[in-house]
Amino acid sequence: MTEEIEEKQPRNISEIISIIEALIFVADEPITIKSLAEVLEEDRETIEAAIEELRGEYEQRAGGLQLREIAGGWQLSTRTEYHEEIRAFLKTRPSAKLSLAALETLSVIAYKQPVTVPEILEIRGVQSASAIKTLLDKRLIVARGRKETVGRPMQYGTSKDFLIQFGLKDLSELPSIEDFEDLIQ
Amino acid sequence: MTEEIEEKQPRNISEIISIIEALIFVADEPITIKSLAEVLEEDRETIEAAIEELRGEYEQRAGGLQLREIAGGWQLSTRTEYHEEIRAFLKTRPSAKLSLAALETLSVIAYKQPVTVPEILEIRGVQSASAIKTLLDKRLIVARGRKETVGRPMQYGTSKDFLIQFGLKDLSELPSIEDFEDLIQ
Amino acid sequence: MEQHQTEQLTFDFFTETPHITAESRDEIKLELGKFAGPLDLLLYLIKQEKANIFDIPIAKITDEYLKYIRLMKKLDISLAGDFLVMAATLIEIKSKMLLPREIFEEAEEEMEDPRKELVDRLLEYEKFKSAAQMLYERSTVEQAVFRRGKIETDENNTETSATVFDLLTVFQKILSRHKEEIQMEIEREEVSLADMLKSLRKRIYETKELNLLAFFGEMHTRRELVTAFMAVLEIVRTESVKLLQNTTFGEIVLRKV
Repeated sequence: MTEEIEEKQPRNISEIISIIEALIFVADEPITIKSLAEVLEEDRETIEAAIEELRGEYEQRAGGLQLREIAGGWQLSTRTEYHEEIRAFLKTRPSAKLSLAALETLSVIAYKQPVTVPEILEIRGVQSASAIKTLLDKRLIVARGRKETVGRPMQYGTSKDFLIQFGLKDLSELPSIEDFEDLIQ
Repeated sequence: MTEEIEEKQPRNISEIISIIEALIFVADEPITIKSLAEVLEEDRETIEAAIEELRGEYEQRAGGLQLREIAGGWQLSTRTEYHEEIRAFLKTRPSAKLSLAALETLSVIAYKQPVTVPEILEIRGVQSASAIKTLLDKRLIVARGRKETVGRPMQYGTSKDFLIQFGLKDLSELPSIEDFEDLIQ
Repeated sequence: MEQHQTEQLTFDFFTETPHITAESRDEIKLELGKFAGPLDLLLYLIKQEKANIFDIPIAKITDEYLKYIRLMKKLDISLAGDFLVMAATLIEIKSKMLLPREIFEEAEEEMEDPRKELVDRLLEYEKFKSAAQMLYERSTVEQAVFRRGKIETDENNTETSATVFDLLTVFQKILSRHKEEIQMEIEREEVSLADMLKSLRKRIYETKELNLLAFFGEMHTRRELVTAFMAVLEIVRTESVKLLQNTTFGEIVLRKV
């Protein structure tokens, strides 16, 4: 009812850190520097410095949680060390692994995106339709428009869920495909 | 294959605290001393002492989160001081989320546009009025004039926002039945 | 082929990676897993032979490859057509390698090694296979990391965020729901082969060319599809209509000649 125009006290850095921690906790997806900066009405640099400090804190405490950069944002998660106890408590099993065919198809899509079904066939030497269907169902890949060529085939690329499920900050974190060449011989 | 009966190292207190923190973090509801004791296979006293220590840590840090006893269990939550910022953030969250009814209605409109309410009813077999309202509110569909037939019902089609939200350049990029058939053989 | 007698073959199709274990000197146990494709099988055979990928003993590898295919067939395991395509490729390369050298020498330019294209494909494929391994390891590590449980502000939503493929899947489901209802009401009249042939002929003579997949897609029931298929075989056999495929994996069209 009363729209007060409050003179905001400038926040100190430890307050900013606390708010960031609360927001990262509340967000159900990795939260970006950009949206933190918008909500807090602070500049990127301040946010980045605050996050760096917070990340250091978590690292030093070495408690049950960690602060990680993932899929272009920041997220709190448990440390890998305690997965057995957590699984026992949640009564879950590790989720079904992808088949060899699906993993291969995913690696082609990850490195060649945007890529069409015939292009995937070319590299893998085998039809990949059911693997693509699985990857779409698991939301690891998404349609990325059509290729302007004969038949206008659908193109595919990896999704944000792909980054999250594979623990990647962004696609550039993937080792370059040429690096694998050295491993082969 | 080899079921190893491992002699478990007794955990030290800081390890127990870390595991408790991780478990409280992943739990959907406040977690009781009893269930913590069960998962960790430790006695109540140890768990209680560990929680007390953890609670003290959170209090001393005075960060964005707090550890609270609530409804007979323990839970992590944000500190009340930051509720304004949290509310501001929650409001900015994009909601591309749709109920199944809305999604079904949207799919009919996307593939059959321009299409009237009676036609949607015919295809879906259920009334879609509230779903259509939701879609209009979310600006995913727009009215496209009246159909020159009995009762001159309003026709609907997808909007520009629809294209943006689903990452399409234009409607020709919608996957077709043929694209899909390639995948489900 | 005396190794035929000493080979004891056991199959375990649930193991992801195939391997051979030599249990004793004259007993080789071959465990064939699910190969991800013909290139995968080929790489495996090359490694098995400890062969140099740049100098593949093509005759030997081809024999091994065909042996595997035959075994699969004997065990009644459905083989993807791609495995057969590769078999044909190998046989082709093998026969080129057998050509007398003089033919090459006569040619002005030096003949390219018939294996080159295959080697290039294998090398390219192997990179992605290694990348897949890396992804596998990453996801395993990531499965040990957990995100927070539900909190109040998550609002108990049963909603999901949708992609374009969700739109299509949902639409398909609605249509099939619809189709079932209709089919319960009306008994569809079956189309005879003669009728099918007549309409197919008309279509081809009108348009000169007909996409086979699209034509089959118009069929409503399995029976109609079978009839359509028979009509295509019949028209190709009896009339001046050809089945054409422009690229190796391209679409197949019927064309009047």
